[in-house]
Amino acid sequence: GRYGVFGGKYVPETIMFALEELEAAFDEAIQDREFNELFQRELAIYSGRPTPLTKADRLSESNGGASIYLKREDLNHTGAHKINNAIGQALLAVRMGKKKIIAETGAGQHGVAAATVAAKYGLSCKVYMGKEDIRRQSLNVFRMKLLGAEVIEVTSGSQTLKDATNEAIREWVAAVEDTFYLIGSAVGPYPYPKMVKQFQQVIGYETESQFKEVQQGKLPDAVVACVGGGSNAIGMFAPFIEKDVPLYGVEAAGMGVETAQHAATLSKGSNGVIHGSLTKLLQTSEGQITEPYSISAGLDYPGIGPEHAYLHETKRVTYEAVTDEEALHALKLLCENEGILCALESAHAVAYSLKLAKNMRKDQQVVVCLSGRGDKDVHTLMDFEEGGNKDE
Amino acid sequence: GRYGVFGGKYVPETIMFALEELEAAFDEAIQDREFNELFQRELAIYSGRPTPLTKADRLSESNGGASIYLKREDLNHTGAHKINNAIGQALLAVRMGKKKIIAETGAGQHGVAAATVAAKYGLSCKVYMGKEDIRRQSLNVFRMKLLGAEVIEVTSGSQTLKDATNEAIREWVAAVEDTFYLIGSAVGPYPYPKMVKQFQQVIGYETESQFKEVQQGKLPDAVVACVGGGSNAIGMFAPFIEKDVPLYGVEAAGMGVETAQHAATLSKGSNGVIHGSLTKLLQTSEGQITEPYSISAGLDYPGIGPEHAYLHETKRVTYEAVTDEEALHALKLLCENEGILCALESAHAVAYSLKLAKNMRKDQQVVVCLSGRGDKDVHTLMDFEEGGNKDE
Amino acid sequence: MNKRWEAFHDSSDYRFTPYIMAGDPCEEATIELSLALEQCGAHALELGVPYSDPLADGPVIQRAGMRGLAQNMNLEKTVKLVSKLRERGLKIPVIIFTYYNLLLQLGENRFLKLAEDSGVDGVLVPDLPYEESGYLQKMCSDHNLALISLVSPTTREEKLVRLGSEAEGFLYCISSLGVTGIRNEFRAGLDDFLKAAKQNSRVPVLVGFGLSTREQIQQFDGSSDGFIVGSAIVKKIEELESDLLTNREEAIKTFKSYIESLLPVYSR
Amino acid sequence: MNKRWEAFHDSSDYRFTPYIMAGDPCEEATIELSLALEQCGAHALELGVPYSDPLADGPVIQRAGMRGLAQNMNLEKTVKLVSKLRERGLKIPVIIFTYYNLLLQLGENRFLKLAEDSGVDGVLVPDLPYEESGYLQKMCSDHNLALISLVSPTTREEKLVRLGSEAEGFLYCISSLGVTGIRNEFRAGLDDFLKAAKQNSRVPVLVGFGLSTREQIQQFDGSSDGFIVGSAIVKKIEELESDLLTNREEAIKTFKSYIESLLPVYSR
Repeated sequence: GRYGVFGGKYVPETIMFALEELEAAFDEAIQDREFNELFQRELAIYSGRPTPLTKADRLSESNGGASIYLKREDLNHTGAHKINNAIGQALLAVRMGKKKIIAETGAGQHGVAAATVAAKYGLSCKVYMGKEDIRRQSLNVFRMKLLGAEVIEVTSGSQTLKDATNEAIREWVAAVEDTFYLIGSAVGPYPYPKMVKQFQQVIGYETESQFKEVQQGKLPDAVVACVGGGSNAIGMFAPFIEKDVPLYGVEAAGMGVETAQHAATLSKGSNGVIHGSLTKLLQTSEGQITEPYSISAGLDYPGIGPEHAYLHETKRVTYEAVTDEEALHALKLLCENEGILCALESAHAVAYSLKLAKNMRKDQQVVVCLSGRGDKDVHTLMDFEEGGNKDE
Repeated sequence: GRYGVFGGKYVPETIMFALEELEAAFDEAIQDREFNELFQRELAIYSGRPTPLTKADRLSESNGGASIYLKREDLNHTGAHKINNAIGQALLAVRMGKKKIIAETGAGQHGVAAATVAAKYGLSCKVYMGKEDIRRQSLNVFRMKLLGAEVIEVTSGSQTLKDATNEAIREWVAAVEDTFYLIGSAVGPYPYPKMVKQFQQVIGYETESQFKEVQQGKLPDAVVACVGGGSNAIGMFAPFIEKDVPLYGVEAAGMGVETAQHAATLSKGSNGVIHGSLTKLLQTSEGQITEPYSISAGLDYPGIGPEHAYLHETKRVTYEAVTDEEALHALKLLCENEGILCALESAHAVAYSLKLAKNMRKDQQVVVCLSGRGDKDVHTLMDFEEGGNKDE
Repeated sequence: MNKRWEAFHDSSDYRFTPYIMAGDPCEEATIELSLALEQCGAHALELGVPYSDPLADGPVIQRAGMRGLAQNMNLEKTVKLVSKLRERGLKIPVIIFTYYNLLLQLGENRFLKLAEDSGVDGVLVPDLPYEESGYLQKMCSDHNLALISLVSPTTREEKLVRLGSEAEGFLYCISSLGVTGIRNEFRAGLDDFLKAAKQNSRVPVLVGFGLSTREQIQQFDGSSDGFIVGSAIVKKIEELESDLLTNREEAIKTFKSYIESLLPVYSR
Repeated sequence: MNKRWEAFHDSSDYRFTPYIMAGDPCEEATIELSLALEQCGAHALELGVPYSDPLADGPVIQRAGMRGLAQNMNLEKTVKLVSKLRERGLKIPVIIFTYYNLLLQLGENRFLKLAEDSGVDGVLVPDLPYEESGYLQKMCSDHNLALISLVSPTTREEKLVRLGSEAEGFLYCISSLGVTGIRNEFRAGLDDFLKAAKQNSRVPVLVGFGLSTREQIQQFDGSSDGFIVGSAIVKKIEELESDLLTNREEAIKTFKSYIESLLPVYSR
C-alpha cells in the first residue's frame, strides 16, 4: 500500500474492512481474464477506444523543434479520460454485487462520468459536489440529473472539490456496507491509487503501440501529461516508467508559483495526509489544507496521487508548473493550428510540450496526453477573454 | 445530377463553372486511391474512426421487442457526424488548390466542423450565421472564432440557417474563383448531395461490417436515422439502399405536423427549389419558403436533400415524423438507461426506433444512427425543463 | 418574335433596361414608375417578383422584395400587373424576373399562358441556368416569350457561343461576380468578355449588375448594346417610399429627374 | 500508566467522557468548560483540535472546528492548553483528538514531547487506523501516552481481539457507522458488538457516536464501561456561544445544568 513513504490508508476504522474487501476483489478481478476482456470490450464499444494518436503537424511546424503527437483522450465518451476509470470501477462494483455508487466531483467531469456508468450498469448514484461548484457548473449538474444521479450539495468548508471529497468519504463511512465509492483520480486510500492506475494505463499502452507503429518500433523522446490528482498522467506514464523515456508531469501554476494562487502541489507542497493518503499537499505550516487555484477546474486540487509524490521524490518523472496564461496561449495555438479545442487541464500539458519540443531536434518526438476536450471550458474562456469574473 | 425529378443545379450562371470544376475534381479524387486513403487515415487518426456500434442493452430491455444498436457518431471529433464531410470537402479543397473556404451554419455545429478543418488544413474560413442564431448560440460562435474562423452575421430574411445559406451562396457567387463552399448537409446543387453522401457513407459501411461481425453476417432488421438536410441519414443508408433492409428516416414534427410549428419536409412539404436543388420543401402555396420549427436546431431546415425526396417518392425509405416531446422523452430514456446524452437531432431517431422495436421480435435488431452528442443541447433542455423560452 | 421585341431590336440607341420590384412600395406605384421609366426612355422593363429567398440579389433588392411581400405581391399578381400596364399604355417589352420556385408553385404552364395573355414579353429566372432550362425554353417559344439568358465572366467560351446563338430578347451579361447591387469598380477583362458576348450573340447584348452612375454606364457603350440598372433605381424608390404612397405625383417627378441624371445624354 | 488513567480505570462508575473543541468559542471558555465538565462528573476529557478537513466529523463538530480555526487554535496551542488546565486544577485524563495531518506538520516527536510535558494523557487520531499507527503507538508508550484505539461494528473479529488486547486508556466503540453526530436510533446488533469488545478488551470499553440523551446513554450501561458525548455537548456550546464570550459565568451555569440533565442519575 506504499509508494516509498507515500500512500497508505489514512481513514477511519469503520471503512478499513471495505478497503480490504475492495483490494481483494480488485486483485482477484484483474487476475480474471473474463473481467479484463469485459473491461477492454466496454472501453471499445462504449467509449470508442482505442483513441487515436494524432500528429500535430501544423502546431509542431509553427513551434519548431521536435514533432508533437497528441493522445486523444478527448475523443472518449463524455469527453475525457475519466470514463476509463469510471467504467473499470463500475464493473468492479457490479462484480462485488454493490448496487449503489457514490462519487465526488469538482467541476462535474468525474461526476458526469460516474453518473454515466451508473446509468449504463443500472446502479444508483449520488454525487457530492460543493455548493460553490454547483453554482459555477450548473450545466454539469443538470447533466448528472439527466443521467439519473442525485447531486448532493456540500456546504462544508470551502464548498469545493476538497470538501466534496470529505463529504463523499463521510457518506461512505456511513453507508459502507452496501456502497461503492467511485473515486475519480489516482488519489485516496490504497488500493484506489493502484486501481485508478490500472484502469487508466490503457492510455499509455495504446500510446506505446500506436507510437511504435508509426515510428518503426522506437519509443517517444518525451511523454508529457498534466497532473491534478494525476490519473491521466499515471495512466499515460505506466508503460514508460520502467523504460528509458523522459516523463514530464505538468502542474497548474495558476497566477504563478510565487503567488498564493496556484495548484503546484509538488513544486510548493509538503508531506501530509489528504483524503486517506500520505502525499504532497498544499497546506499551512500548522497543517491546515489550503484552497488551491487554477483556471482549470480539474487541476485545482490541493493534493496529488501518492505515486506522483514518489516519482517526484525519486526524480523518475520531472514535474513542472505552467501558468493560466501559458495554458490559455497553448490552448489557442492548438485550436488555430490543429482544430482541436482541448480542456484547460490538457492545455497545461500542451504548453509545456511546446517549450520542451522547441529545444529538441527535428527528428525527435514528444507525445502529449490530451486528457479531455475543452467544450466544458468555453464559458471560462469567454469570461477570461472579456476580463470578467471566473464565476459565470 | 438527378435523383428522379429531384436534384439538379438551380444556381446563378456565375457559379455553374465552379460546380462543373468541383464535380470534375471530386470525380477524379474519389477514383484516386491516394486521396481515399488519405481521407480514411484522417478520419481514423484525427476524428477517431471507426466509431463503435454500441448495443443498448438496458434501453432495449426496458422498451421490449427488438434489440437496439447505436452507431456512435457522437464520439467523433467535434461531437457529430458533421466532421466526416468537413474533412472530405476540406481535403478536396486542398487538392483543388483553394485556400479559402466558406460555410453556412444554423446552430453552429457545421460552422464549428468547418472552422475545425480550416484550422487543421491551414485554410481561411468564413462562416455565415444568422443574427438570431448568433445570439442563441454564442458558445459556438466563440468556438469558431477560437478556431480562427470569421463569423459573418447574416441579417437578411428570418436571420436563421436558411438565410445564412442564401448569404453563403451569395458570397460564393462573388468569390467563386478562389473559394471553396463547404456545404454542411446533403443539400445544395449537384454535385454537393453526391459528395456529402460519399463522405458520409463511412457511417453506413462501418455499421454494416460491425453489425455483421456481432450478428454472424446477418443484416439489421431496420435502420433508423434522423433527417434534417439528411447527411447522417444518407450516409447511414448508403450501403443498405440496394439491400433488403427496411430504412427509416425521422423528421422533426416539432409541436406536431398538424400545427404550423414543425420541420416535417417530406410529410408536409411540396416540390420546390431551395439552395440550388429541386426537392421537397416547406412553402406557401405561392412558393415563399416558410420558417420551420423544431426543438432541435439541426432539423429545422425547410428543405431536405434531394436523394431523400427521391427515396421518399419511390418508397424505398419510410419517413416518419417525431415531435419535440417524443424526442425529449427518448433523450431522457437513453440518458438514464445507457449513460449517453445524445443530440436532440439524434433523439428523434431514437424515439422512432423505440416505437419500431416495440413491435418487433426479441430476436430482431434495430440500428439507430446516433448522429451527435447532446452537450450542445443542455441549455435547451434546461430551458425546456424550466418551461422557459427557447432562446438561451 | 413580337412587335415590342422587334422595336427593341431595331433601336439604334444604347438600350436602357431598368429593373423594379413589383409591389414596391405598392401596386399602383409600380404601374406609375413603369410608365415613368418608359417616358424617360426605357427600352424594356424588368419586373421583379418578391421572393423569400432571393439568393442572386444583394441587400437593396432583398429589401424591395420584403416590401413587395408585405403588399402580398406574388408571381400571379405580377403577371396580371403587366396587363394593367398594357391597359395604361406601356409599349416596351416587359420581362418578368422571377426565381424558379415561384414559377414551379404557380405551375410553369399556367404561368406561360397567363404571361402570354397579359402582354408579357420575356422571363428571366436567375437561378435557372441554361443546363436546367430546356423545358422552359421550349415552352417559352411556344408562348411567344423570350427566356432571357444570362452570361457571366465565368461562363466558359463554348457555352457563351451556344447561349449567344440561342439567345432570345437580349443577352444579359453579368458585369461582375456576386449578387445584384451597386459597385464602385468593375473587373479587369470585362471588355474582352463583352466583346466575346457581342461577337456570338444573335440578339442585343446588355450589361448589368452594379451600374449606378452615368459615368459607369457610358463606359460600356460601344462594348455593349444596352444596359440594365436595378439596385440604383430600386434604392431611389426606397428613398421615395413614403412619398410614393402618399404624395405620388411629386415622387414620380423626383424619380424621373433621378433617372434622367443617370442616363447617358445621347440615349434619351 | 499514569495516575490519572489509574483513577479512570479504577472507577466503578459508568464513565462519562465528554468531547469539546479547543478554542470553541475561545481558549478561556474551553478551560472553564473543561473544569465544569469535571465538576459535573466527567471521568476523562477529549479535546478536539480544529482542522480544515475533519472527515470523520459531522456538521456540528465541523462548525466547532471552524470557530476554533477562527480563534487561531491549533495542535500546539491545544496541547499547551492542557498545561493550563492542569494549573487550573483539572485532574481527569485528557485525550487530544487530532487528525493525523496536524500531527505530521507539528512533528510526531515534537508533539509527543510537548504532550507529555503538558499533562496530556492520551491521543486519538480518527484517521490513523491500527494498520498505519505502528510508529505512533510505539512512540506513545515511550512518552507515557495512551493511543486510543477505535473499533467499529464493521471491524473484523480477529482485529477486534487484537485491538482489545493492545488497547491503552480505553477502547472507543463506535456505536454506528458514519461520522460523529446526534442520532435517533442505533443499529441492530450493537449489543453483540459491545459484548464482543468488552470480552476482548483489557481496558474499559466506552461507547460513542450519536449519544445525545439520558435515555440513550442509560441503554448502554451494562454493555459498556462508559460513554462519550461529543456533538450534543458541542451543540450546546454553540447555542451558548455569545454568552460564553461575554457573560461566561451565566453560560457555564446553564451548561452545567444541561450536562446534569444528560447524565444517568447514578453516574453523578
